[in-house]
Amino acid sequence: GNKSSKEISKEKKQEITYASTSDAAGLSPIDTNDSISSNVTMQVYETLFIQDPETMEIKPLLAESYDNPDENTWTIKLREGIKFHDGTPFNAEAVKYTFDQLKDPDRAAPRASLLEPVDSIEVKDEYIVELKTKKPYGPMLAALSHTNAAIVSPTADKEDDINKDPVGTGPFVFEEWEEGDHITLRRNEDYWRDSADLETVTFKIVPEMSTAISMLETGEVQFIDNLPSDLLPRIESLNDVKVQKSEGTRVSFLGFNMEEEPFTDLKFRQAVAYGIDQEAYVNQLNGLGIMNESLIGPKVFGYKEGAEDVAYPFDKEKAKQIIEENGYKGKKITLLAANRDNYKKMAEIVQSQLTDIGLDVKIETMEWATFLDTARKGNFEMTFLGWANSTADGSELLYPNLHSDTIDASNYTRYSNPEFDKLVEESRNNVDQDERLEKLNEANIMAIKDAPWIVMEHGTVSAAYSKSVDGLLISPNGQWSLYNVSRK
Amino acid sequence: MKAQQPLLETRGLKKYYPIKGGFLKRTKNHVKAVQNISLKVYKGETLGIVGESGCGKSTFGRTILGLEDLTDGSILFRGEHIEHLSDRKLKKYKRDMQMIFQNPFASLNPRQRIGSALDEILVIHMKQSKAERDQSVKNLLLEVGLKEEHYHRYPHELSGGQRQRVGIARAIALNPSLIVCDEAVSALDVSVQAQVIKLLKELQVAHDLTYIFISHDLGVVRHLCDRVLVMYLGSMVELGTSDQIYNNALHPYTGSLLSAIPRPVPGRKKERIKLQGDLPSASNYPSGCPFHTRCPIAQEHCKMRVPEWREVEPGHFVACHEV
Amino acid sequence: MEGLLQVKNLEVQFKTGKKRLKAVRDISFSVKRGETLCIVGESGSGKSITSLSILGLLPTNGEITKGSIRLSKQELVGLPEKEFQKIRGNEISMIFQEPMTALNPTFTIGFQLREPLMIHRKLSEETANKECISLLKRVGIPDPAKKLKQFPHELSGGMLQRVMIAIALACEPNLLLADEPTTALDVTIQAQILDLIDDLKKQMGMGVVFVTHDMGVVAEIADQVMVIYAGEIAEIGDVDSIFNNPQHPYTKGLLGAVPNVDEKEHELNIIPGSMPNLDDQISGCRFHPRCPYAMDVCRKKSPPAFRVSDGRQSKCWLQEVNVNESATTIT
Amino acid sequence: MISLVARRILQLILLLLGISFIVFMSMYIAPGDPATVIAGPTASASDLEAIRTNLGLDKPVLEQYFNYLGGILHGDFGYSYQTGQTVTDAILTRFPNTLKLAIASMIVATIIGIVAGIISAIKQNSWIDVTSTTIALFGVSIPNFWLGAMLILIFSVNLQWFPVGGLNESIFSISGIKQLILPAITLGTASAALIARMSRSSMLEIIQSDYIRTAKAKGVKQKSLIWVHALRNAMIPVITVIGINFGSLLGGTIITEQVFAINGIGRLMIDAIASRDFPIVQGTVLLVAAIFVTVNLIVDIIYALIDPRISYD
Amino acid sequence: MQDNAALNWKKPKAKKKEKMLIQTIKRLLKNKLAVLGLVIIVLQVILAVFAPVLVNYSPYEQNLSETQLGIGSPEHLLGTDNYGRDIWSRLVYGTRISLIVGISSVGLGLIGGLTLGLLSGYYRKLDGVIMRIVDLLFAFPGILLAMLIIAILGTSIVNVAIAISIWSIPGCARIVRGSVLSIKKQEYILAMKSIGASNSRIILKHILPNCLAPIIVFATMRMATTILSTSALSFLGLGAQPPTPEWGAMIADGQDFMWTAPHMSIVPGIAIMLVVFAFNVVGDGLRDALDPNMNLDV
Ligand SMILES: Nc1ncnc2c1ncn2[C@@H]1O[C@H](COP(=O)(O)OP(=O)(O)OP(=O)(O)O)[C@@H](O)[C@H]1O
Ligand SMILES: Nc1ncnc2c1ncn2[C@@H]1O[C@H](COP(=O)(O)OP(=O)(O)OP(=O)(O)O)[C@@H](O)[C@H]1O
Ligand SMILES: [Mg+2]
Ligand SMILES: [Mg+2]
Repeated sequence: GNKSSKEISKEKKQEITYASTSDAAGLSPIDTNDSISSNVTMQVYETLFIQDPETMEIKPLLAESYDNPDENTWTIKLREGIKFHDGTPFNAEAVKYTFDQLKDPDRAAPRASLLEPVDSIEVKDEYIVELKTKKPYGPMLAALSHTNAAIVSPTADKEDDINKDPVGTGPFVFEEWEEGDHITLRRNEDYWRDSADLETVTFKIVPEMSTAISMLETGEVQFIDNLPSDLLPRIESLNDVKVQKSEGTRVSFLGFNMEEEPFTDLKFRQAVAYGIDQEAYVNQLNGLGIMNESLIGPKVFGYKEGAEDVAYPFDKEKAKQIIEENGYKGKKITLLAANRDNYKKMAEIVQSQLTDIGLDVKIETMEWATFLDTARKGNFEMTFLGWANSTADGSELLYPNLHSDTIDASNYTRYSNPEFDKLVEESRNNVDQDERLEKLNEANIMAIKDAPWIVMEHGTVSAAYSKSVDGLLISPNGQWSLYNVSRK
Repeated sequence: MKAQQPLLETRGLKKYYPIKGGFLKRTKNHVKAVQNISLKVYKGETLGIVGESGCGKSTFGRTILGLEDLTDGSILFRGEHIEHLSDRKLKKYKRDMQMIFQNPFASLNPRQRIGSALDEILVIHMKQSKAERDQSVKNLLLEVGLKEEHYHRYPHELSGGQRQRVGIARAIALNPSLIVCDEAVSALDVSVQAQVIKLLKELQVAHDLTYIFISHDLGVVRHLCDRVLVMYLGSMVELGTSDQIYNNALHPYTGSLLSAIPRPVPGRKKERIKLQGDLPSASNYPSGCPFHTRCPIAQEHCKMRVPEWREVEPGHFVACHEV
Repeated sequence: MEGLLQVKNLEVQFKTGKKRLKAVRDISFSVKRGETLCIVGESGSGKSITSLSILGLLPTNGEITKGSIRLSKQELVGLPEKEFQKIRGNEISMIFQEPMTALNPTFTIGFQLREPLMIHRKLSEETANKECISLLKRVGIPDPAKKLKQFPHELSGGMLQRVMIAIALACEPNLLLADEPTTALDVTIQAQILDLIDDLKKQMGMGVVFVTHDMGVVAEIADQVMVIYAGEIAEIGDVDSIFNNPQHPYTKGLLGAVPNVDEKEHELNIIPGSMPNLDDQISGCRFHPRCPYAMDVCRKKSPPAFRVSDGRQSKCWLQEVNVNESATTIT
Repeated sequence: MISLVARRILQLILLLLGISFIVFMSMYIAPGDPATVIAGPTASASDLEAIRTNLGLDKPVLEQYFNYLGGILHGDFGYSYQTGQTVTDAILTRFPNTLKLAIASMIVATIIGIVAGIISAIKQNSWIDVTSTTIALFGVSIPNFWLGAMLILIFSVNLQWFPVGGLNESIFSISGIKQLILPAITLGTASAALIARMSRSSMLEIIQSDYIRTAKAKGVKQKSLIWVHALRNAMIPVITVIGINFGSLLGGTIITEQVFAINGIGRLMIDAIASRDFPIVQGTVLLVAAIFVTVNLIVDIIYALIDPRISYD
Repeated sequence: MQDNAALNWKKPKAKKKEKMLIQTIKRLLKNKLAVLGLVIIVLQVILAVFAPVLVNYSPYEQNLSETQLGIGSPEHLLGTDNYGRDIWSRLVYGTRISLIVGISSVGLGLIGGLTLGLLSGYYRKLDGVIMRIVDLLFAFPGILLAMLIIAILGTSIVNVAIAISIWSIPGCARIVRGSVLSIKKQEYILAMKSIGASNSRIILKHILPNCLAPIIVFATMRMATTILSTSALSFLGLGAQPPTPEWGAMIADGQDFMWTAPHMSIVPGIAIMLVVFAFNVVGDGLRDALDPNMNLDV
């Protein structure tokens, strides 16, 4: 319904400035992996499929339809008559080129894992492409709707650096990038759907959130997201600013090093789980976090209501009792926390709560790069981690974080449970979404009981924007498209 | 007196200061602060050194005490070469040669009490107990005419004369045989100066001291010194007993110096021998006789040849072509 | 000869901490045109403070607490700063002791010499420059045009002192104050400077107040001599009688302490002890602790200034004994 | 003077060599791995390996270092690990902003500092002196982010006199100058305080000097006594402080750049350090070091200009 | 007899020395600002020492239902922070750490700076090398240096002090070198050489005490930077680890609440300002009181 809003907003200049806390790493979906970059690439490129921001249902975008002739084959029919910004036609060749690049070890694409199960990509027809997998790959559609699987113009990529000068099929055309300062996009007048309302989009880099808020207040920017909970009261007090919060797919948790004493002992983990009052923590977030002890969150595929009931709810007395009965009283533990996001806050609260149940907990904070290195090597006892699940698929949470294959990589807690592994594999190697849901739920419940993690919160996605901004919708993975946005 | 071995002897002593400059700070030129000084100082005598300011008197004094590395030449103390001794070996001789400085205020550490300043010398050189040292310091203070109460004073709490007495006490603390007095009384006003001169004389007798007395006050030198060396631009110009110098000055420079002294007798204006211009700078050292640029009797050949150091009468030396 | 400077009963005090110290006590003297008054005395006796009070340049903690200073007819004590600025460098000039520190190291000789001309005589920079050249010639500086562009550190001490004199003489002052202008220089240069001041004094008919503690210098240039001791006048009179017939024991001591160049065996006279500090409480005559002739009265009562002869005074009880009835106390 | 410059350039090259080596080694020793940061928490071991090979991080350190030096000889300072931009480009786009900021704040600090210092020296122990000393002391103890945020709150948000952030307009335009004012004050406050204290003590010493007395004796008026005769001498020690401070200002722009959303070297460096973007870190450190040395060279030249006693030949 | 004399000699000395110390103190006490500063420092020390007695709450005790109470709340005089911890308790306990970190790192920096400055000022041969090292330290980014220290020594409050102290070294070294160069030319140094004093004696006993004045000013000004630096380092995880109360960290934590609960950063901010103020005025006073040439008659 963008036509009608265009009429209304005649007098308002159709521009928007978004304050981004840091610069994009690059503007090529193949070569980047961070959310800041994808905020921009989302507007310039398009994926074959897209997740509906409200229902999380996966719908075709550049694809018209798909078909599974067998479990290992995905035949995708593409939309016709679409052109990249540089005039290159969008077709099966472009898709094959993009996916081959994504998988090419020489290119070392950071998100190569998305298509890792894909064995071959074949052009069947000008507008039909066929993907073959070694094993059935359940989250295929989720993967194809991931921003890093967006389709790039092969000519542009071959001739130029699309990381600097992106060329996609999206509603906005890249105009300028002054590194470290801002990125400007312009409306794509030849867009294959109706053109967007916004003529100009600016991503302005404002590293300090409180500065961004001041700028929102003075009108220097119109839109910020990822609101920090501590600053929320200030944002909410501003006139002419709307705040949007909704449940997201991100999960933050306290992870134990499953190879270290005493965390090898389920009793101990249970005691800690009983000892932590997540509610008290979540209450500090001013509504920017949801309390639910299930690993797979409510907005993620694989969650079944009631999964959280098997978790160990806050019960200080029980926790104390277990600690004392098992001789853990006064046990010295170091709690590692990265100096980022809400981890320090979690650490302070958890430290205090665990002290209450008779443990001697010291906090050790670290800067992010050091933290990553340390945590990856397993040099910690317990620590806070988070997982922003951009595909909103449960197996994309459980496999990289808890499957034993990924120990020494993304499985920082080094959880290893063959039964669990099997369930996760079954959920991945299956294209029947209902069966997948069952398997994921089973795995989820198993992990909750086993407690390698204690969930601290499920994130919310949030944004604050000027009241003149209309049609902005943040999807549960925190991403947003400006296609439907207008100023009024 | 002349027959005995000299206490101190310098042979062809030279001290040049490099003038650095240019890229990489290479030495460009030299200030010839001391030029070729050969001199004998005998036990018990007072040798005066006079000359305009900047003529190298202090540099000479500092060099013989080993406070500056010499450029060339040798220094003999009691007949032994000491010019290339290491610091440690020199320490033994340092006890025997001391210095009294011009500025009694600047030569005392403003944050050190008098007592501790004197005590420190004893700590460095004598292996004595604290009590013994205290006794020595007390004796020293009394000897230079100070009182016990001065032990705890800071330099700024003393008068100029008293400060200079401390300087003297420091110099005699180790019972040296040679003391270089570098303008030791120049900063004092007449009444205090007279007191200090008297003290120096008394100490000389009491301790059998030898003085090298550097000054530009010809009156004081006349009063104190047995022999006088006149220097000009780092070179020796004239040397003789003080009677020879004051009554029978041979070198025109000495003459002009003597004529410039204001006499404390009103109405008696002596005709001064006026010198042209200022001292040439030590770095653009004149050729030939260093004095020729200002000499009232200079001849052509003075510009070319360096005058010889001649003994004109017994013990009276001079460097001038025209004598 | 007309009266130029009249100082009467000058008293200067310093504030240090909570105390007030008298540095100059009841000093009176006068200077006529074309006359040189020498102030002699030990270091710290108040010579500089006396001359600085005339110019109104006492250190910030010092103040004139009594007395009057008149230049021609004008009273200088209590003169507003603005008025004083018109007098300084114009009617009264001063030459300071250390030529090396008395000139600003960061400005050219020309700049510093031009200033009084531009301030007081309102000359343009160009005419001032011409004037500067002739001034420098007058004080015997060779190649003056070049010197104007040079900085103080590029000149020798003797040259600088001449520059100082040129600055002081720039506006042809009526009164020249010279505070130990030759102490930092060696004899040959000192002699040149003294001759120079003497010549200029004669040419311009200035009055000169010359501070020094060198008796040789005094003998050479003074018309009048004022001997001060611990802030007080010990003796004042014409130069011949002071040297040939000193009355005050301190003057005698001072003269006796000067080594004689012409006589090797000359016995130095020693004044025992040292000058009192400003805050020492001394009853009677301030010199009595060091005075060989001290009598009972000296310890009890401070002596008044006794007139010895015309323009000649001595502040000593011996005068009463010597000259008894003929002595008149002057206050 | 030319030889001074030549000598300094030689020293600068040696200094830069030393610094580059130390930076290289410290990046190597310090925990954290650029590949992990680039790949993020998700990456598999083989992903990381690929990235490392790609960046040349799999080679021995010394070899990496000498390759780096070899590159520099050809004017190649490497590429950012994060964005692939050349280091030269990355720095050149940001440097003007930092330079603008540092110079503006130095000007603010110098003017305020010197004027305040001199006034309190002239009116020693008066209420002006006490007030300015107290303000100076508080000036050094206010955290930059706090001051910056307060200035934004008062002058941008409430009074709307200045924009909150950014520094992209030309400094020759009014809006460009407006953008510069608040950050310059934020960054300059601490330096202003330091300069004020230095100027005060230096001035106190100078006004007691003999040559000031001489000037007074010439009848020079109070104003020109202070601002002509004394100022130049009093500035000699102050200039050293300004020089050293300018160096640390360049390093200290980080917080100000963050708070005012200025795209400058400080932020570039800190982001690069955080993401272990070694080539950028190297480049920025070398740049700051070079500027530091250059500024000190300029200080020495200014020295010689205001103090004729100093000559460098 | 000699013994006797020595004894007599000693007596007045002991008395006199004591008097000198008292005199220095008296001189200091004459300076009103310095007295104010001393009072502040003494109060801070009292706070640090008697912290447990002076507070009603543990500085670690959270009360998540009473967060961000403002100043003057009945139970919490200076309010509470975002975890409901009593700010007064944290401030008082924080005195310990902040004072120790401040003083010790300024102290360490002085030791380093003095050593380098004295050596380079005194020995001409070392001058070039040391000054280049100093340039290097000046130009080397502090954050990187801190990271190195973490890498080599690990994270602890002691290492914070070390890291911060290194930042003070180059400035201190330059100042010291400058004074040494001028003191070295003084005649009393030559006098010490002429009596055969060793270089180390000259440096330590005669040069060092005479270059303290500018160092005192530098050190007292440096206190502020130092205490504030701890908050910059907490970004690296170097510094007092939460929930340890430490002023710099308290200010940094309060940053996000500047609009909603400004007291969280203002209170520790004022505490730092007071310390800086106190140390500065005492430093100034001390410099004057120690200067034997100042005629501050008592
Ligand atoms: N350390 C030094 N470096 C360079 N030149 C020096 C140094 N010390 C002295 N000179 C120069 O050496 C010459 C002789 O100096 P010296 O101090 O010995 O003279 P002096 O006769 O003692 O003078 P005064 O009577 O003023 O004390 C002077 O030209 C002086 O500038
Ligand atoms: N600013 C001051 N505060 C306190 N006392 C001072 C001050 N200036 C000078 N005095 C004291 O005043 C007295 C007279 O000093 P003045 O400078 O006049 O002595 P002087 O006769 O000129 O000595 P010199 O021959 O050393 O120059 C001295 O005792 C001195 O200590
Ligand atoms: Mg000398
Ligand atoms: Mg004087």
